[in-house]
Amino acid sequence: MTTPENQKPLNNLFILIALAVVFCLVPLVTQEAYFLHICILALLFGALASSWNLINGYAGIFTFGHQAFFGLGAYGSALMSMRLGLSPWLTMWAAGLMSAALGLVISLPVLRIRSIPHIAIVTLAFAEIVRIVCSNLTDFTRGELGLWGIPPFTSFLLPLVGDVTFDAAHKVAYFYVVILLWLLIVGATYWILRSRFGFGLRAIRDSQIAAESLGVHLTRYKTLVFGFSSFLAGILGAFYAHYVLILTPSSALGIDIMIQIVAMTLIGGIGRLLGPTIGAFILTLGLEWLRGFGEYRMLIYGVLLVLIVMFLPKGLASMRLGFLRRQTTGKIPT
Amino acid sequence: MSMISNPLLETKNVGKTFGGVIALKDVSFSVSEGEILGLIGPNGAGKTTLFHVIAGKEQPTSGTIEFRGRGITALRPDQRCHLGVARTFQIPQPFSQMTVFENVMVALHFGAGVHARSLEDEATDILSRVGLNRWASEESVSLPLGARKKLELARALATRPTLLLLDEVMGGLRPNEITEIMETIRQVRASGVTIIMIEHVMRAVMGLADRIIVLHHGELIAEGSPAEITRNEAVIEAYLGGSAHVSA
Amino acid sequence: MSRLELNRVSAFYGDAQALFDIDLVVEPGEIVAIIGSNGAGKTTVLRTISGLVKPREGTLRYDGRDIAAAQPWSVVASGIAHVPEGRRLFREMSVQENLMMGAYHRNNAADGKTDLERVYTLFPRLAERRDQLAGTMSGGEQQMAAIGRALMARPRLLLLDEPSLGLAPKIIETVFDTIREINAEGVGIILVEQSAQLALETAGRAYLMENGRVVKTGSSSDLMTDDAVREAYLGL
Amino acid sequence: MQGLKLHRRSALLAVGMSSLFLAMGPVRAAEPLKIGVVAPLTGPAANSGIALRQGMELAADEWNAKGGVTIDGQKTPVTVIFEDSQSRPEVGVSAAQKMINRDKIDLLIGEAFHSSVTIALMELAPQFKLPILSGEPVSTEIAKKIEADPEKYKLFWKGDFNSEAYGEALRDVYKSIAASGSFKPKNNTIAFVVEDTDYGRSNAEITAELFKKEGWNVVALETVPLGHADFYPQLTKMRSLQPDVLVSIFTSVNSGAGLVKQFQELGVSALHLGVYYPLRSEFFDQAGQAAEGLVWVPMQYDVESNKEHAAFDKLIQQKFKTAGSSDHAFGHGILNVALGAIESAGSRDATKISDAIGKTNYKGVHGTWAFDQKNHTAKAGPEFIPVPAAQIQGGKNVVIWPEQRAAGKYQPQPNLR
Amino acid sequence: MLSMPLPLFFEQIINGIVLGSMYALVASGLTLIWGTMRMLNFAHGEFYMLGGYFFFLLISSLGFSAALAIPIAISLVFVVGLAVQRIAVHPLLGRPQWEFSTLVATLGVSIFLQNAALHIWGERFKTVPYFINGTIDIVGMRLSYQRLLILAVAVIAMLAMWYLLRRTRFGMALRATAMDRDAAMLYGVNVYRVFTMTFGIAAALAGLAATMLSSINSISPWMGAPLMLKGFVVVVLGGLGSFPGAILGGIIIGIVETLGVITWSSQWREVISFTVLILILWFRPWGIFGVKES
Repeated sequence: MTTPENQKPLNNLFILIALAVVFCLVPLVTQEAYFLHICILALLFGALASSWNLINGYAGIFTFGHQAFFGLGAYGSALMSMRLGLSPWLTMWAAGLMSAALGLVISLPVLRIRSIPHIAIVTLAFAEIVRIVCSNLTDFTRGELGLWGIPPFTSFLLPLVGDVTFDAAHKVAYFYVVILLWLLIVGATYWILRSRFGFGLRAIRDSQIAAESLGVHLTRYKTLVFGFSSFLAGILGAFYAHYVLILTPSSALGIDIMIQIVAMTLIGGIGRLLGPTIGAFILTLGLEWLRGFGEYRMLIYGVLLVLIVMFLPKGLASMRLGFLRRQTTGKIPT
Repeated sequence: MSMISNPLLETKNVGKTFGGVIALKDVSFSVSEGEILGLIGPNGAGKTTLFHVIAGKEQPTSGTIEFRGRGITALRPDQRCHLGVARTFQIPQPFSQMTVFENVMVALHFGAGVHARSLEDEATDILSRVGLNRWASEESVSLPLGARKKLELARALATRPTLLLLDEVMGGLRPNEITEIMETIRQVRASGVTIIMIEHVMRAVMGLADRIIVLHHGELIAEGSPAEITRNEAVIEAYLGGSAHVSA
Repeated sequence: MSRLELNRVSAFYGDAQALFDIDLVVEPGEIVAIIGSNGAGKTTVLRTISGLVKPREGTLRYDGRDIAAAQPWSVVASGIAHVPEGRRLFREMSVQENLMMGAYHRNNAADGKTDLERVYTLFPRLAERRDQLAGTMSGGEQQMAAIGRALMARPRLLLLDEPSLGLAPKIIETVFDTIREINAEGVGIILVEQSAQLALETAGRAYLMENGRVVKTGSSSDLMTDDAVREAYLGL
Repeated sequence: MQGLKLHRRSALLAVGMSSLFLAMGPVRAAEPLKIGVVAPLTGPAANSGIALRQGMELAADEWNAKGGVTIDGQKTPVTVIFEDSQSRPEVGVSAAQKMINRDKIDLLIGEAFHSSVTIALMELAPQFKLPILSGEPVSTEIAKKIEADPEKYKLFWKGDFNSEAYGEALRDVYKSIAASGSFKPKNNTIAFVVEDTDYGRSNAEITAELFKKEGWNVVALETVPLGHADFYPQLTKMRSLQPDVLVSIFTSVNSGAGLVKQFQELGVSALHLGVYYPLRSEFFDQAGQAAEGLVWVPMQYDVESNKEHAAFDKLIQQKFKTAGSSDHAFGHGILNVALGAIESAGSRDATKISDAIGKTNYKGVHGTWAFDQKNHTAKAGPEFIPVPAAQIQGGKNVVIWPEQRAAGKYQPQPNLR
Repeated sequence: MLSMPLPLFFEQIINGIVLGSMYALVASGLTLIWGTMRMLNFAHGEFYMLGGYFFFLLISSLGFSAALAIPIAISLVFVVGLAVQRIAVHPLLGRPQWEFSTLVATLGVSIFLQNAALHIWGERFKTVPYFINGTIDIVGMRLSYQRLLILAVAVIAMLAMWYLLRRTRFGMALRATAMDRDAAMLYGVNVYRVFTMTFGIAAALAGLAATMLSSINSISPWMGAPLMLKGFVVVVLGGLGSFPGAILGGIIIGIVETLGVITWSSQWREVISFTVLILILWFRPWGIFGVKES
């Protein structure tokens, strides 16, 4: 059996800080843009998968439309900074709030449904609606032509360090920002898990009727986690917009983002603090590494997904324990 | 009817049907503060349904429920919990991916209680009261049945209830464990908690309850002290003999 | 050779042990009762025999053959039919389809037709309702259909889990009369019952279970007067 | 004890992570001339991406057969590295950066197909002082971006013309048909059925604007997802709206073939102008008889009457066992533009290469590449990259516009009443 | 919409029904798999894709007639379905997080098959000729024979499925497994075999849809995904696990989409059908024919 989350708070916190420190040291070792870029993507999608893990792994609600909040944050922040001339540092949070509001709206029909596939398909349909609307409102978003001209983050002067510049040439600054965002999201998850809120969420995941009978207001907690998780996804979307500097509905709101999140979370370990991050690194670095296999890259990727599900059912985050776990006798799924 | 001085909970003509099947029919009873009320009846008599209705998991088809003189029929389960109604589940519903300790923490966080001490201390305390401390750091999915039942009790206690609904907490326990739990329940009552218990372990009900009500086919068929109930013909027939007729 | 022999059988649900060292024997043609309070492990014994739960330890022999590792569908083919707790009819199938499912493993339409007539003779009520969806019938009718479905499997050993559950006393009487009739035709029966008296009246021998263990065994008449049974049930 | 074990585990994790970093550390450059290509090699756009790749591979082979490119007076063999963008901008950037940082490429062709990925890749030119040449993207947005900051994008060149070229060609071919007197519009109404990609959308908008300027009304703009092929609902709607001209724009051949067949089945009475999809030879296999009469642009690959194209097609068939297409021709041409520029620069220096690209005058199978200095965009037109219109007559493509290249005259489409 | 002549309006409805009948074929496979195994099969689109390629190869490379190629192609896809279940799904039985892990496993299979097809058959679109050419005009409506044939085949396939499920021994076993897996096992149903066969049948239905549609939609490695997504929407709308639900859901979505095209514009087509889905689920969270969870 895996060690439950609260059993090793120090351990988790230690890993979290150790990882953050290791990340922060990376630019001292190499500033190679390629390497920083894929690390930025890994951390970005690791953080995004972590924000989804809050809903799926901790509250037990399997949504399949997280890309809607990511994309809305991306478009929201990009448009606000372009049209209103506001600093991305500001619009990023405003976009997060927009995503949160949308999250609250979509939580309403989802709250009425309990079965996994229904929630998955409803949220997916919703995300597709958002994508198509975004694609059709060409006057506003330029649709599939792509929204470009998005300002990068505003540069500033940091005492002791000097100028912190954000443009395509300066990935180091982006790298530190994404580390901060990642730390914010995983740290918030860590904190939530130990707080009353987290107890409520995990209780809902494990048994809704018991949670309810012990005083957990189901609707309030589900709505809250939806809103919060969407908020985080929105902020990350905003980062994506001000980093990649070009948005199209299919790249920022497409279903492949969701598939990526699911794969990362499952490979790293659902409902585990660092699972999504580990999964994101494995997949992002792994897919880059597979470039060496040329045209067989995606073939191998598909096989790997199946193998990981089969032999590491609890994800890589539990690898050491997973191998020792004895097989249970039951063979029939329930 | 005996000594209903200050009813804590009162059900009035409660009925419940599931798609045409009658689960409860005109059930009226009340519990006084500080009492232990036993609720017995053969399998399928509607005991658990009655608990669902009291705790808010199911809405009654007819009738009302009053708690401390206030109608609670329209409240959600969590609201009833905050008022002080706690329950256990016949089939334990542990938060399976959480430890035993965390399970209790959920109840402490969300229950009715006002806490003077740290929640952790209180959780430790409750776990030792029900004899679960050695399991505290186990993930609850790996608990044996007995420990799961105790966990149900521990969680319910952690919400600081005024009224505790115990649904077969002794089922599946060993005799010495039953004795332990009986002692715990006595202590709980001594601390001022009113208890309604569904129980098949008769030794426990007879030993603990001040008063017993008997449900059969969704109807209340008898009420009285344990001694009266064991002598009641209708009850014995309902219980021991399958072929006996029930007096209406 | 005994029809069924369980030797020191232990079983688990996940990591939780449900049965501890169960020894149980059924001779051809006899009715054996398993009694005990809720959660004592009675149902798990039946599920282990029919292959739904695989024993982790111990042996399970049927007519001398080891069936501990057998899958449920081959267990029923060897002659053990299980009427599970709560009937578990196929709710959206008609009564007749449910009965035919009982004969599924034999895959012989002609035999099926003969057996169907037999079941309808035994339960005339089912003949009237043959086209009704099983899920829409009353509890008693469902119980009859469940037993009828098991009979369609032509069992030599019938496992009955709480046949009286939720039934009105009149119906219970009918059901138990039928059980005796079936037994009279030479079918061995394991009867799991909450209602001790009913079980002991019907069975020749009985096992009393508590907490996943067999705590007492003997002839029904002995157990009827045994204090352990009264204690287990009434706590007296 | 337990604490210690867990800490060891975290330490292991940390060590593992750092060794992963080291394993991916920088790699030294090798000698041959390296060209990196970012293209969609998986997913639906791979349909074009792979053909572009094959064209480029053929070109590289031809150069290497001659000993390679002359740099600093020395023959240098060429290596072309292809990486998949999965049609996503950030993955395209990963792919490009891998080649820039690891493979130390001297020039990047990217993206070969998608405008959106190209817009992301453009940023790499000033950052890494690397000459970048985009492939087939026609989106005018790219040119606008260059014009907005020419200094920044001085190393970036857009390898294909702007979308306006299609719109203008459509308008002009329509005018020539109308002028010939063989077609008369009733209400001056035009309708569009296009795929929902940057390509479909931008071309439809530009064409619509041009026709509006001529006093026309746009009665419908129907967009369908990439690869969609059931047009009965749209065409039934067209039967009711009765537009004079119907323009269809797809990069996905199956969409075009489906539309053409169903257009014929439902008997919609409109002058049908197609964009892009008939370029691919599969189109004729798929549309068959239904393609008869279709007027389309750009007729850039004509195996039947253009000897040069026929010869090229043979090469492709020999090497890849597949029929050639204009994607093959374009891929072949764009790599020649790149390698030709490096050869004439005679150097790996980015600025020199970029200047040489600007001076390109390369006549390839696909057309003649020359760049507009103002927006670094390949020029369109009969003497540059042509946008000729053809009509399918008797199962063959006959160029009907512009007049200097025309091999035949417009014949009334069979469905017109 | 109202400005449209009435025959054209009905023509549009028929377009919707033809479209919907194909959605129904794909969706009914998904619903069968959900019904018996309680899992979403994300590789379903690839069954459809393989059906298209097998059909194409049989017709073009081996020169088979359509009448012969259709059953062979379907059988081949059936075998692929069996293999996918055995290799990628069966080992996961009894695992925790069953829904989730099967979803990712079938997703892996989907990525694998898509790219395998790209390697084997290349990136070029393939197509097969219509079975029958020509159209017929009835009271102002113009209908194509090919489409009428598609509709007829879909109806026959659905009737055949109905017969299989209701009148055959295997159908009984399948339905029994879907209703109560334990009880089915107790009465001699080898549920593992039922699971495998269900996958095969679902794949065959997708394969049939592919043979019908490949003359219209063309064949490519990527043809499966959009149809699969639509299939999921259809089954959730109709009620997961319900066979009539898949048919009705398919036709509803088909008609809503075609009417959406004439009312507004194609670009809002999916928005309309997805909104219909969300609205219907708001009032009936278990779908039109679905069974309310207890």
